Amino acid sequence: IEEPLIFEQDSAGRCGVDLPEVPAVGSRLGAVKPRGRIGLPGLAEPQVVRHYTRLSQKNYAIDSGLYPLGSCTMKHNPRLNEKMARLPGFADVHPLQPESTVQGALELMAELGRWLATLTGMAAVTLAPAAGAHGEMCGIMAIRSAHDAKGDKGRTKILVPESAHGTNPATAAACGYAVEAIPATEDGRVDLEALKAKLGPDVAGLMLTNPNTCGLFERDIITIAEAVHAAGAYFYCDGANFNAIVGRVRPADLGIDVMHINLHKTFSTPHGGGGPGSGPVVFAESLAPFVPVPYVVQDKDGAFRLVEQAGDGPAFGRMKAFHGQMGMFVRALAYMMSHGADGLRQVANDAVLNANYLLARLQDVMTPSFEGPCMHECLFDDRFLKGTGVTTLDIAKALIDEGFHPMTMYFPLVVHGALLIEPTETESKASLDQFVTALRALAERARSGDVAYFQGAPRLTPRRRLDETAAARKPVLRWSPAVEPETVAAE
Amino acid sequence: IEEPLIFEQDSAGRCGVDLPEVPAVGSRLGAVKPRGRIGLPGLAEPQVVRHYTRLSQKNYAIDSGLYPLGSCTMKHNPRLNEKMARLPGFADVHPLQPESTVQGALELMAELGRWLATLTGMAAVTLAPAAGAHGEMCGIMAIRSAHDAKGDKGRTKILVPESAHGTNPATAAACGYAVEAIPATEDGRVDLEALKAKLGPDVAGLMLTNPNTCGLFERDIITIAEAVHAAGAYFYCDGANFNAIVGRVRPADLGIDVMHINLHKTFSTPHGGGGPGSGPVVFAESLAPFVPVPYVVQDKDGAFRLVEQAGDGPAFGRMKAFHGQMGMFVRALAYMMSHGADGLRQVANDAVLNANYLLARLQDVMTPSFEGPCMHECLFDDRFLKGTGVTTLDIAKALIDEGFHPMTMYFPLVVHGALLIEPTETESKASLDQFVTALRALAERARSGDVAYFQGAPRLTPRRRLDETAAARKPVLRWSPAVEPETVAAE
Amino acid sequence: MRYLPLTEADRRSMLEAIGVPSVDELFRDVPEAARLSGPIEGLSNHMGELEVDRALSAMAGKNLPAGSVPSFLGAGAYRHHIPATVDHLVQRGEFLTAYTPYQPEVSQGTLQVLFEFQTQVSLLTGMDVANASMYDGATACAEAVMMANRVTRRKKAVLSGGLHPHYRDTTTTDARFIGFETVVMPPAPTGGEDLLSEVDGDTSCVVVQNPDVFGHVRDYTELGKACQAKGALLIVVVTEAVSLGLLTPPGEMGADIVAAEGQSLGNALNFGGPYVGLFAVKEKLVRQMPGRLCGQTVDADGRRGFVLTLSTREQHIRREKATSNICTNSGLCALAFSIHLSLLGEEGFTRLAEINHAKAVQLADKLAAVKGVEIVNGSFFNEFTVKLPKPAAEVVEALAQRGILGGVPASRLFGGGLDDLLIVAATETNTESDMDAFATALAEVL
Amino acid sequence: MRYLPLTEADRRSMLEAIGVPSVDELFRDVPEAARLSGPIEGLSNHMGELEVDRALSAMAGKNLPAGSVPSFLGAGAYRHHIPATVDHLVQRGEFLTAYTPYQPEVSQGTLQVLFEFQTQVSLLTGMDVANASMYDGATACAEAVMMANRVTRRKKAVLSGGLHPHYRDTTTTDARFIGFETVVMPPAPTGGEDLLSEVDGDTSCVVVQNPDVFGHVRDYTELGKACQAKGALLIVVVTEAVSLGLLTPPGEMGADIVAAEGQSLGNALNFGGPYVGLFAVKEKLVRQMPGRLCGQTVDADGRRGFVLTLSTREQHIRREKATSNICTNSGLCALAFSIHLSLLGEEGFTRLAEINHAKAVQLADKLAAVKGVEIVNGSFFNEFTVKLPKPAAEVVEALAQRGILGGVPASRLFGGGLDDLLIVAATETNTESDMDAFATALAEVL
Repeated sequence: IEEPLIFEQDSAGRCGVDLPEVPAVGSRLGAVKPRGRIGLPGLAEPQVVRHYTRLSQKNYAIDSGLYPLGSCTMKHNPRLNEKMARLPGFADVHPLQPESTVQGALELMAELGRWLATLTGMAAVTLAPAAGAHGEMCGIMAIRSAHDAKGDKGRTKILVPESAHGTNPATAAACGYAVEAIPATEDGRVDLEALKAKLGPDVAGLMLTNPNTCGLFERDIITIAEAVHAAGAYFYCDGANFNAIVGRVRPADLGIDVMHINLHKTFSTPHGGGGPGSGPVVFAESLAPFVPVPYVVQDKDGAFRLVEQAGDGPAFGRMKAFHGQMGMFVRALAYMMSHGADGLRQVANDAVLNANYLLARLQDVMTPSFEGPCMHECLFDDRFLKGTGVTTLDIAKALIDEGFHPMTMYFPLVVHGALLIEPTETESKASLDQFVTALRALAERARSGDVAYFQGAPRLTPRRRLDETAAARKPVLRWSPAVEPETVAAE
Repeated sequence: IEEPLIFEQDSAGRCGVDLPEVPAVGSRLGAVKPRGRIGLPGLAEPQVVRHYTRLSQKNYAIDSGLYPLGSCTMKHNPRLNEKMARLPGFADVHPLQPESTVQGALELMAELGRWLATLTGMAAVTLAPAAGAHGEMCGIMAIRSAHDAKGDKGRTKILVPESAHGTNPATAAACGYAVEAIPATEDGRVDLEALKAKLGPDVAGLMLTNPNTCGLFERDIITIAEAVHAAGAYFYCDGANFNAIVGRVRPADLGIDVMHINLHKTFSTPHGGGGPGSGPVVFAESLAPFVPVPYVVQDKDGAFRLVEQAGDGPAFGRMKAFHGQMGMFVRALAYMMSHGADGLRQVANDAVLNANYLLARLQDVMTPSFEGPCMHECLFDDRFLKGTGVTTLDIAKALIDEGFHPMTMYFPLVVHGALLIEPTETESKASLDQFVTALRALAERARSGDVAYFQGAPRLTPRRRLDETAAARKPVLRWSPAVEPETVAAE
Repeated sequence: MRYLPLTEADRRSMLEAIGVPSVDELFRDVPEAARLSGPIEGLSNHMGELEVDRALSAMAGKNLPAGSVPSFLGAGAYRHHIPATVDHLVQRGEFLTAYTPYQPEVSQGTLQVLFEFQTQVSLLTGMDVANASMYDGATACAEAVMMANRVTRRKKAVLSGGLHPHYRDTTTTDARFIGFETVVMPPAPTGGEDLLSEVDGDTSCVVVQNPDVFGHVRDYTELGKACQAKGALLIVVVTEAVSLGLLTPPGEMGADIVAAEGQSLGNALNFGGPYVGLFAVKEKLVRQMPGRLCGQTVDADGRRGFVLTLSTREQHIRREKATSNICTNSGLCALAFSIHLSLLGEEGFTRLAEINHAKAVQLADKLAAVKGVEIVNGSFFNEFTVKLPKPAAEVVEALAQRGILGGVPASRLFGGGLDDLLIVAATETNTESDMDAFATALAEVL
Repeated sequence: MRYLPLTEADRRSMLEAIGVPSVDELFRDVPEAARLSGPIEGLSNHMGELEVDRALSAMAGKNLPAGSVPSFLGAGAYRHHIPATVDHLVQRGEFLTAYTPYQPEVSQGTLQVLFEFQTQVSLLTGMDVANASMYDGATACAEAVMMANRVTRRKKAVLSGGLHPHYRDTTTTDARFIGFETVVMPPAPTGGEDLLSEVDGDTSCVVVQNPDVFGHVRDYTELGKACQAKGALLIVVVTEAVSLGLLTPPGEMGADIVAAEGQSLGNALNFGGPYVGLFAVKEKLVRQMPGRLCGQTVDADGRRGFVLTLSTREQHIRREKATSNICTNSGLCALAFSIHLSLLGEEGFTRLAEINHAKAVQLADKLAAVKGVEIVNGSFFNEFTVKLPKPAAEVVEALAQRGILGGVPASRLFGGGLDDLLIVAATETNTESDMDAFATALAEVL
């Protein structure tokens, strides 16, 4: 059954809530005239429940099956975390209540900060950034602040490896830095010599992802850090892949100055179809003075206080309203406490083990881009499809019909037709074996030359391949009552 | 993707909970030896979530679409009710806590009782029965108690119309009564003359459903009640169809002595895939002394008390453990308060209007069994399929492929190949129109002689038609590790 | 009226399609004297969510949630920790708002759950087959007795004095109206009872409970053999399903029928309901069972699938000849039970039982140290009986005023008598400091 | 470790398949000096659900939930009643645990929701197009300014003194690091301000708020025209989305960009986050917009479907040339917003706004009657400012001790200054008795 847009289900005067009569008092709206009809559709509650239930059924999700999106870390989202975040003592607290009435909330923020600092070996934490990319922004701002504090205005460049997430160059550029790309070596790591050659007094910092987006650990990382520091620059680490090493390696021990952490990747806050995220940033001693407001401090008498104004210190100002993504903090802390130090170490172990197992089981039928071991994800390129007429995209879409979400495609850019697979630690061996079986069969089928099968995929989904070009050429970004889309009639 | 049984996903030693170490204390189990391996499967939490999520996706539900099961009243289940039932003050209260700690729970029971008594015009209520059939049992027990109290031991029969739910004769028979069927007239009502002829000093009571299972109101009900009473018998009404008249007609005004109410039908507690139900019973003055324990009374000082022991009065004893289906009481009261007296009246209006609308829109292509107006459901028989080779069952299964749950089939037994359709008041006109369109098209297709299409239906479901005969012939009622079913390999 | 989607315009156009001038006309078969002209008096009109929420929350606020204080109540309902996953999954609309799975093609989810539930119950009880659940443990007990009457064609049931009084009363209520005899043994909180001497050629069954209502752990193996010799069935009742993780299962003791309460797994206390009755029997008795059964079969394409089966036993087919009038089961509670047990698995369930026992042992030791308190039990699982120097009902009230829910007076269950006995339970949810608080308060009020 | 499905046996067989002796071997690329030999010190080990629940519930118990007392806080976050349906639907696994809908064939649910959300936001704001959400209102405001800079190729933003200070600071932080100029007007709690005199040929935009942070309802129509004349964009910020049910929408006042906070619909207070930023623009500015956009298209069979579109603006394609570094949006909060608004519909949303206004009028009248209290506002929607004879921060603390959450001191927002001003909000959740309690307590503490 097709589900129409909610606007197409309108019945005037119908309403999904019962509100009391408006108290008869005068208006104090001033000179502004009350607005006219808005155009919102009227539905009763049963229709609304059904609409969203049906829409949800058109989604794939972790709860439905394996979601091997490389670099996205789609792991199990425990319901305990949802329950905790909904405790009235967390969910029903206003951000501007007097501090005396929110001591537990501040304690939770302090405790989350302590876990993050301990796990990374870092000196300071900010919980303010709303998402990973926002955390990157925060980190680069701190680097800039540190250089500014030293009066060092000549540093105009940020170095970024070619394999980096798009957010890295976008962040550096947004902060006014020129972005210089560092090439990769044949084994998928940063080219140390090329890096050294670029380092100089005009470089503010290096942004590096480790494990990198090829799923590989940067072996030379300590040497890299030393070189960066020797050049007077700071070392930013993109923490997107922290899941691979959490509990086993402390980024501070690698010489990293600042790193953001995606709570939804490593600490299992739900992705929610695209957010909300949360991107705390941890800082080594070198950058600790440059933590933005707000942050929590504890008085000698044990009471927690919130520092909300930057004042005259080196800390820079606010990055968003209020104090951060509190709901995500509760979930992440519940996850950390559930695993503990021992469990988080096991998380890294199992994430890496699962990825290497896939690499081992697939390497004879697909083409691994680099030699293993990999970390939490394994990267293939499309050499195994050469001459078959089947593309990386085709493989991904055909995988959908096998009951799996596709892997990440065409990223990282350093290999051709990339297929980046991240199983995460919450998949069972049985689930991986099913996935291997499906993927091996598809590889086999591709070699057999059944191009039409692939190009027609997916077939078992609510929609078949969608025309993204048409969507971009003449964008239809909202429903309008006047122009009924032609295709509706065709349904 | 096929979902294996949970037992087929076992991995020894895996566990979906983390429990602390067992405190080291001695055993006081006595002489009993601790048991050996039970055979439960080990899964981690992510696997359990996925298992049940996937299973749920194989179900149709009210939240998915129209569920026009006649006589079952599949209406919208508000989530407010779920939220209320989960308040710790209701959900986390032990039934045997001291009365002083459960005054709110007892108040809720008293308030629910007051609503039910007021809506039915009755004098007394018991909330104890666990479900509708249990309520029937309770009602018949009260009738028996009343005759016993008068020393009238000669009444050995209960009269039940042919169109009754199976629970009616089953209940009467379970209570040791002989069941005598009353035939129906051509217009689908109880044959008054036949009834009168059967009434006599050997009749303990009449069990009647009104509106009856043909979806019709028993026009002669007051005359019937008078005749029953004149014969010294009691009049039991099956309240399954109360939804049709709630807020518009008080059963007490029809001369009814006792009636059960299915909270899940009229008051929207969720069906839950087959329960739990709740079947309060209301009693007229005539039977009020015979209410079973436990029940709530209010002291003069306003405190609520629970009477838990039958003692020496006419009230008979306990029907289940504790005090009834409290969780359902909260949901039902939330529903009643949300609608109020005015809204419940509208419920009846809209339920009846929706059913008559379907009757009007379908009567030219299908064959209504009786003349309208109907009440909350409309009944068709299979005359419109005569000669097509298509059966009532075929129509129902084909309807599944159109995205609808089938109607009730082959019930009531008084017409041939019955199709009993109950839309309920929570369906929109748009939804009814879609349903009409689908059903008209199927009727058309049946007339066109496309028998194969119907016999092959459903095609779009997780399973096609299932072999119920094979299941009953050699029942496999549990999974066993030894005998792997042959069909698993075939998947 | 937020749940009603028809607009006035819809109603008008529908009345037109029907061909009547008003909705009142559709009610013309109702005798005029019984037609109400407006909303029923004495009830409030419709309310918004916020108002309903406020009113019901106010009522809820007048209760003391067991989890908010140290709480030691059992006697047939137990407070266990339920993983958040359970309630999340139970609330999925596809489970919550589905009907009984009579249409198997669109109900494979519910049906597979029931098949798995039946298997789990069979394993726990050590029996061959279980049904898809009953209303609760007490009604399951009564149904078990009636089933024994059918199977043996005898009419007398012998009920142990250790049987939970609510189970006993539910059974005797049925006995009175349905017409069979019951021999009810007096409660024997401190000792044993001679059930066998009551068994004769008319006896259809002996009903015992393990652990019994006072908490004693019993071995009914010999009783089972003796019953068999006399042609009577042994019915074993279990009110605390968690005990099955540690104790010899009824099936191994020779039970013919097991009737149990499953609330402990997956289901909150809910002030007494809804709960979920477990019902399991030996293979040969299957066709005399009450309640729904889910069975395995194949579909038109030969794939494994599930259906409700053996429904010829049931009322909707067999009407007055049905094995029981039971129609609904406790489906959603059975689902919760099943999910919780799936999370626990073999290792978790066994460990949970061990923890429960250990907690009770700890509590017994602490209470025994209170002056004037005597532990009655020689053996127990997670519940035991203490003898007090004062009426237990008074003590419990005094403890409640100190913020302790300190157990169930035996007199409340038995309706008088046994005044000095208090039945006390401990589960994994009780901390050591809870227990200390209880012991301290108890010393104060005695 | 309940979330980890691998057993030791699995691990062994997988290591064998990989061909390494131990999992440590897989970490061989990590410099030896940085490899930890065991669990990190200073943190607890794994815990069961019951223990985690206890620990976090204890923390939650140290907070005073706004709903448990009369509460009148606003200033950018508002306590509204959220229907139970919203949270139920948001928690469905298919929404909660899905990723960004990059694979449209298996994400039509999320995509259609976003398309509907974009339409709803467009309608509410009176703008042509909206995106699929931003982090929150404050970051949306900063992004709006940066977008204005791009569109106009100018580098100076004029910020009204009535702009919420957090929004102002978020924007000036970006200004400092990203490199543009901001002119920040001083707060004018009692009167107007002359924004236009600051607009010159370098000015990319003027940022105003409606109602402003002190609660004043403004008409920016003239300002919009003047900006247009000078080639600057008018950015209108809205922190209380419910006000859009009653006030002239920014689009009708000539706004080029609207940046708003959507928390009021569907989202709990959550101590400040996550919330949902709304971002809407005029048609011609679409390709300069930050954030995700969902567009309509057709599939291979010609059926209507939805995809993320115009992603060439975004960082994952355009990298350092992206319009913003924003990557995630606030999808789940947008879903909650959208469901709540769908339940309300035209009639409910308008009525809700009317009730909010009426409640605030009632509250203003009650507070004005308290000796020493002066209402600053000539106009307001559901929030206004009062002048007190004492520092507002002290008054708020004294009220909290009386169990009243009595508003937000202006000094807290502005970091000093405006000490005698208290910003007070009322919504549909405030009863008349709440308001009376507030007025009484206020009289006591003054």
